Amino acid sequence: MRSALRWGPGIALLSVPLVVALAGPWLAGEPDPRGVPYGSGPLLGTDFVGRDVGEQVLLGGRTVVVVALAATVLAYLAGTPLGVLTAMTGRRWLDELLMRPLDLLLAIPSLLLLILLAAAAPPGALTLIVIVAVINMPEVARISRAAALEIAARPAMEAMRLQGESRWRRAAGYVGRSMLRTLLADLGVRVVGALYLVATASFLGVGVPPDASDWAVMVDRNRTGMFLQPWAVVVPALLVVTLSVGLNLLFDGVRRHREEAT
Amino acid sequence: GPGPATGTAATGRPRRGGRLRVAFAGGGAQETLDPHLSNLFVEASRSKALFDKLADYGPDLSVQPRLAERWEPDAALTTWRVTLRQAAFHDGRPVRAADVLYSYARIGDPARAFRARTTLAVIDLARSRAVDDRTVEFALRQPFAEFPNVLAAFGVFIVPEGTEDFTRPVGSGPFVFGSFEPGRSLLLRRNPDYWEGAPHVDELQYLIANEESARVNALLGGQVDYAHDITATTARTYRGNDRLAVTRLTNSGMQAFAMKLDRPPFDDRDLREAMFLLADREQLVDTVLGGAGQTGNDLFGRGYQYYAEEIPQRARDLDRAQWLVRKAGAKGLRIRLDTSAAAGGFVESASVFADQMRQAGLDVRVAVGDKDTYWKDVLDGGSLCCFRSGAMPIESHFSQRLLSTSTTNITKWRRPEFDALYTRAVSLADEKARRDVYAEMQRMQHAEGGYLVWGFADWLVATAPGVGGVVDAPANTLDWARFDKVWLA
Amino acid sequence: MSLPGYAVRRLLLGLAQIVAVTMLVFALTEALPGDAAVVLAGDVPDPARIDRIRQELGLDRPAPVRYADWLLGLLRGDLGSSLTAGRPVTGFLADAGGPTVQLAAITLLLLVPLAVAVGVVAAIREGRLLDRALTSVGIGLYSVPEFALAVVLVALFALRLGWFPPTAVGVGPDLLAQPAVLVLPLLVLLARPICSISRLVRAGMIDALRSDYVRHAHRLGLSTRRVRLAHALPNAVAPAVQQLARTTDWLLSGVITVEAVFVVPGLGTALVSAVSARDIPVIQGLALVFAATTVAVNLVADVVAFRLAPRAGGAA
Amino acid sequence: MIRVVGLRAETGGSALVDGVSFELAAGRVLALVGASGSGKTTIGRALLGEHAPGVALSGTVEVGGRIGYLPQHPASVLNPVRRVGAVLREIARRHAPDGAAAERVASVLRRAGLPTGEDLLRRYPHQLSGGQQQRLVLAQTLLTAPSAIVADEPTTGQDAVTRGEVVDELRGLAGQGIAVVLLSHDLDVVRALADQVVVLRGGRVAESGHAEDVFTRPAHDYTRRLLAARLPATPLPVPAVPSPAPAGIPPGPAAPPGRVRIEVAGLTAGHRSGPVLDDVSLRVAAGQCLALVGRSGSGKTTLARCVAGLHEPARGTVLLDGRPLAPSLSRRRREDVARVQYVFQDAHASFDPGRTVAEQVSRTAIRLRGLGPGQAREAALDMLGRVGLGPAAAARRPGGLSGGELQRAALARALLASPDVLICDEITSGLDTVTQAGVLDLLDGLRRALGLTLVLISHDMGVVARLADHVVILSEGRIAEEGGAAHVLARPRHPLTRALLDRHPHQENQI
Ligand SMILES: Nc1ncnc2c1ncn2[C@@H]1O[C@H](COP(=O)(O)OP(=O)(O)OP(=O)(O)O)[C@@H](O)[C@H]1O
Ligand SMILES: Nc1ncnc2c1ncn2[C@@H]1O[C@H](COP(=O)(O)OP(=O)(O)OP(=O)(O)O)[C@@H](O)[C@H]1O
Ligand SMILES: [Mg+2]
Ligand SMILES: [Mg+2]
Repeated sequence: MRSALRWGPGIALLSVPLVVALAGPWLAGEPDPRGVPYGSGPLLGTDFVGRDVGEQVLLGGRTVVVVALAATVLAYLAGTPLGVLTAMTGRRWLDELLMRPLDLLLAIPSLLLLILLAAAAPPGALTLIVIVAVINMPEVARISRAAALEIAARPAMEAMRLQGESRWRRAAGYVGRSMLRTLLADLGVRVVGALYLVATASFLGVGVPPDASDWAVMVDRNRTGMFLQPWAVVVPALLVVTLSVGLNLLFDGVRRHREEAT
Repeated sequence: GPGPATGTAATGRPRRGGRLRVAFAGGGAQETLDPHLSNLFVEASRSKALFDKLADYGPDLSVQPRLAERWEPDAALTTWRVTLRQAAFHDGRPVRAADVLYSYARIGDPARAFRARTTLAVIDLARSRAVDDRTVEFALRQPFAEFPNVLAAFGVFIVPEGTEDFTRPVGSGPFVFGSFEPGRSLLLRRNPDYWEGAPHVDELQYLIANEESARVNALLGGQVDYAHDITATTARTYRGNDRLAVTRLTNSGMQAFAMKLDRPPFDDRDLREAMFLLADREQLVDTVLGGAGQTGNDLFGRGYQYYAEEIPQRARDLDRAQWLVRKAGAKGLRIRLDTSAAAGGFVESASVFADQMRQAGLDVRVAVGDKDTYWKDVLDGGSLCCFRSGAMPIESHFSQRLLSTSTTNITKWRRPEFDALYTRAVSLADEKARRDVYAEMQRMQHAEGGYLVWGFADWLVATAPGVGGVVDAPANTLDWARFDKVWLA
Repeated sequence: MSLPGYAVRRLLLGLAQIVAVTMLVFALTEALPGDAAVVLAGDVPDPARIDRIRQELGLDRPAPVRYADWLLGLLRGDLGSSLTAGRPVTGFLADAGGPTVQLAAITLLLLVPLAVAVGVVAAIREGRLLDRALTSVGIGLYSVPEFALAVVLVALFALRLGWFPPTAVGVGPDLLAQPAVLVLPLLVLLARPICSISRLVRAGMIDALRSDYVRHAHRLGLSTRRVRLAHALPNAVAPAVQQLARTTDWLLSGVITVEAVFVVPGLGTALVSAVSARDIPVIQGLALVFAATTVAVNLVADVVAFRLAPRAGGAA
Repeated sequence: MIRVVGLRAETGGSALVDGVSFELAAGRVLALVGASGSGKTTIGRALLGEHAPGVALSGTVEVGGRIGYLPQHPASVLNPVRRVGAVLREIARRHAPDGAAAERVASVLRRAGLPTGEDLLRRYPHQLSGGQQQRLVLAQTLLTAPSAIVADEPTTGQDAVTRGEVVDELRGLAGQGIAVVLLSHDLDVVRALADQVVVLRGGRVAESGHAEDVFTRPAHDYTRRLLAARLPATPLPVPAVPSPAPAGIPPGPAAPPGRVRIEVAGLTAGHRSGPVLDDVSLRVAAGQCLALVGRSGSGKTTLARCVAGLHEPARGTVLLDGRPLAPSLSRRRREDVARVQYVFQDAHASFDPGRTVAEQVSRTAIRLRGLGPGQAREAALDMLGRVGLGPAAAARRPGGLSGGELQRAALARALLASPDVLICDEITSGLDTVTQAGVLDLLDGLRRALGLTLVLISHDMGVVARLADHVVILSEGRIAEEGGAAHVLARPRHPLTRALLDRHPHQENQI
């Protein structure tokens, strides 16, 4: 009962956009012939170039979800080992060598970075993933480092060294695992940040083709017709919001669960 | 199709007074009041408010006299005598022949890069002279019957002799400079002594709002009286709404796909014809332009002077197109369609057209390029791209884009016989004879040219209730974005 | 380490960071396709004309030379001139900076007390209805992109209800002259940072309220109010201060959106159009301003954190 | 002043404290003694009307007037971001709103034995020594004008000198008419202070009565065991007239008998805060036990960590059997790591809270003895059994073990490496006398059976006397005195040594 209350809302909220995003492309079927823009058409009407909104919604989740999740995962894959490594190395020069360039990236406004990188690189989902990951990576590294520093300074770490444990096992088995709580708290916010960055990028017209089937792009491109045909904006926007609210509720639940377990 | 509402807000008789606030997309730091540097629509409109050209285009792109009262060529069409009307700059100095020669020399300066420089290249300025204060004699390098087109060309404004600093510009236009904050606002006052009669409003303020939705919101919120360039969707949204009236500027822009003739696959005439036939022009107009436009016939300048109306409209013939594709051996051929956000509707038109091409058995990939460098990128790169053009005389379209020597010949149409026809046409003093040659040239284009002109877009401007005098004129022509004839009820 | 020593070290580091940022931004801008000449040529991309513009703008010189020139100018306090408008970058930054600084400053000014208040209230009511409501609304609001929020707010409060002007069109550089104009942009700018910072304050406050020193302060007979505000809160805001520093980055991206939607010709708009125009001196000037702000705010945040957490000794 | 009748604390149906009753008059001291986990803190907090989450209290607790609380770890109740003075003045104003806060602050600072100058008031809590922190909490409590005070383990982990000061303070409070409830397992401190003693066992009162009676004629068997397990402070009587050693005389070389197993030569080390050890040299023969003694902060732990390879010294070397060891653990050969093992002061912090104790202990056998997982587990359970931990406890995570149990698990973890040298840093200070005696016996047995060389750090002279062959007294990073244990303890030459021995509370109250 308690666990249903804890996990229920998060999972329920999350499952709707996830199912639509992942199963959508199979459900969508053959594209219908185009209609007039913002027409009343089938079910959800048509979008700014006369495509069926329902079909676009089914097609448009995968990129958003995949880009945001992949970018976040990539940022963690690159940032966390870096943060842990710098935290665990006793050598100050190595720490500085690895962390200073990241501070540099932090000092550039992420949006400027986004605009420049997106303009310089060929457009596409992969580019967007890399860019969003690059923007998030320094902060992930910093957070990981801060969390790892505290953990690495604990006597338990020295006890493991005295047991002859390898650096790798200490990093992954102890520091990494102990950081999980901090990283989980960060994860919820960061996925939303990535989602949001993708959405903003398309608002600025970088990264994704402006007619891509993509929820974030849909929200932006169909804005003009919002009063003619609201579904083209409202449905994808709601899906993005449910996705991030669901993610956050879920991660909050996971965090609280772990907190109570220890 | 479901065209947008067109309501002219002209309510009653013109009334004097008030401040007219007009909203345009702007260029931030890049904005300038130097009329010769005008590039953006807002700059063109501002220049028009502050300055005059010797001539300008009417709604059919025929040339109307402005500062020039009249012009006469000699028999050889190589010397043109232009008589100026009695007009004065805002500081009281009269507009003289010397000012005209200075302005043309400034634009034509080979060391600089003004947009209209190539247009003026036909003039031999060294041999041109001021006959008297109100008469200029232009000497041309070759016979050129269409010389008035030069006088009316984009950006060829007359500035007082010696002017280089345009921070507080002085012109001869209907409005006098007030204050300027680049990227934000330009405030102008009524010029009571304007040669064509003083404007109706006391003040004219240009405001910058890059987002279309922001311009519309500002209009709905009563913060501006005129919003330039709104979408058909917005027009549909507010149809019947009394807070906003829409004026159509019919025939403001040509919409096309440009194929390059000098390289595969479109060096194959059959494939070009297949492209012409597979295009569903109605669908493009309906979806991309939201119905606000007319279909095209692969020719520039529908409704303009010298347009070859007699050439029959192409209709979609998918079967023949498919047959031609097969004949050209292009079935399943991978073709890249370049597009970008450089102009409104490009990406949409590319994605709609890509679908149409696929139906004819072609394999298309839409490539979205950088919007800022698009025009340079597609001039020499790729083989198929989205293209659009603002209003200009058909002759200018030929000379700038279709001659072997044209610098922006995007379709790589290089035909000595076409060049020869052009040379002949512009050396004909007789308009009727010229029309025939132009028609011949257009037939060549229509038959095997590289421009797939699918439509002509109407532009839409929105006005607040009570704004009168906004008329339907293609963008870049005399009456477009012209505010001395507008009044506030 | 002493506080002044720490601050000086961070300051030097910050300067190096700023120079490095300009170098990186320069390199990235150079890597963009095309240059200012190509963009200026627009839809008349006559190659000869582009070459001439390039010459006029001095773009024909090699990139390292131009960067070195720029850096030398910087040492003399000269940021160069806009390639496309010819105006000095400093004047340009001053013009565009005004509205943005106003927006950002007021946002920060409102953000801190509001976020702290929401966080504290939620923490005090932890697990109760009010806390749950604040937390859920927070996550929801946090998930709404700024441009979407702006569209909704304008449609409702400006166009439907007519309470506030829909844009700042026609308002001078001093936005404070017409405060009504600021309401909607501020709401949009505040929405997301308030959510994230109040979340942190809430978490910190819950930890602090459970701490031994707070329990002990109660034992010493201090009033609940005092214990919450003077004993728990200072400990709770330390992590939030760090987040606040990161908010400047956010605020900037928010400002770009807000400036576009509400037509505030500020630094965000300038940045977007300068990148479009490949106007390197302007981009460099803006990057300099942004990097300096970020570094300065982080510096202040670290020093404040140093002060708030005397034990940590600035282990940042 | 305080009356407790039938106090019961339970959680999830099981009683933590059951049927505890006692009374205490103003100016008297009542001590609650008992093993770790016997319910002392639970009762102490119940007096304040507090309880841990999930714990239900019943019974009667009556307190006449305000009651103050001196917690076991003063550092945790001092707000890290508030200056000392500001908080004191705030409390003063709260309890006497009519001004004169500054005077009242000065007066309580005097009563708590702290300097009253502005310098102290401007500091943050972390800028005070542990003893000062404890007295600051006392001063705060005094500002509330309490009529009773609960002092929870006020002397754990303090060196002998500080311990004496704490005892004096508490005695002073009783003298001011305040009722003091002392929670402690340090029987010496209890003996020195208490008028009444309540002996707890498993949450129930095993015995209670006048201190005199309980100590001299313990009625309950458990009390007798607690008392019997106490260690005598010194094996020999204290000489009547100590001969003061002139400062600067180098300590006698006192070459230990037998082969030198571990040697420290010219060790200088420090932290970022400054130098800690200055040119320290010492030797320990195989199978011997060296005790490192000194005031808190004198560098004992730093020295031990240098030997273990956990801290890199600025200068000097550590030699094992005459062969220099790498200064950093990461560069030591695996067998060297196994040969020199270290048991941490804070057992709880030295375990990963996420994995079971058995799992963690067995890693030593896998990594340092090359055993397979199955064998390693057996070896670990065997060693845990030898230190008195059953497989049930070993299967739990660290959070499920008491402090004493964890300390023994840490010991097992180190012993599993079959070390030649074992460094024990304050491993018994958190344990009650019975458990402590068990651990000491185990160490002594190992030393004899395996020839284990011990380096023992302790504040407790009783522990030193019980195990050490050789004693080194550290003072501010230098060796103040060294020699055979019997000799140093019996005839301390250095004033510090004497202070550490003299202020032993047990002797203070000796009858
Ligand atoms: N919240 C709780 N839930 C369950 N058991 C608890 C809780 N708090 C304390 N206990 C148990 O109650 C018993 C008494 O704890 P208490 O802290 O009073 O012991 P203590 O005598 O002070 O021990 P120590 O000498 O270690 O401080 C212990 O066995 C402890 O494990
Ligand atoms: N990590 C550290 N950083 C800075 N200073 C430290 C650190 N650890 C110890 N010190 C300082 O070094 C000095 C010696 O510390 P050390 O831990 O060796 O003392 P100790 O003799 O073991 O004291 P105790 O009896 O309290 O355990 C102390 O003044 C202490 O404040
Ligand atoms: Mg206790
Ligand atoms: Mg120590």
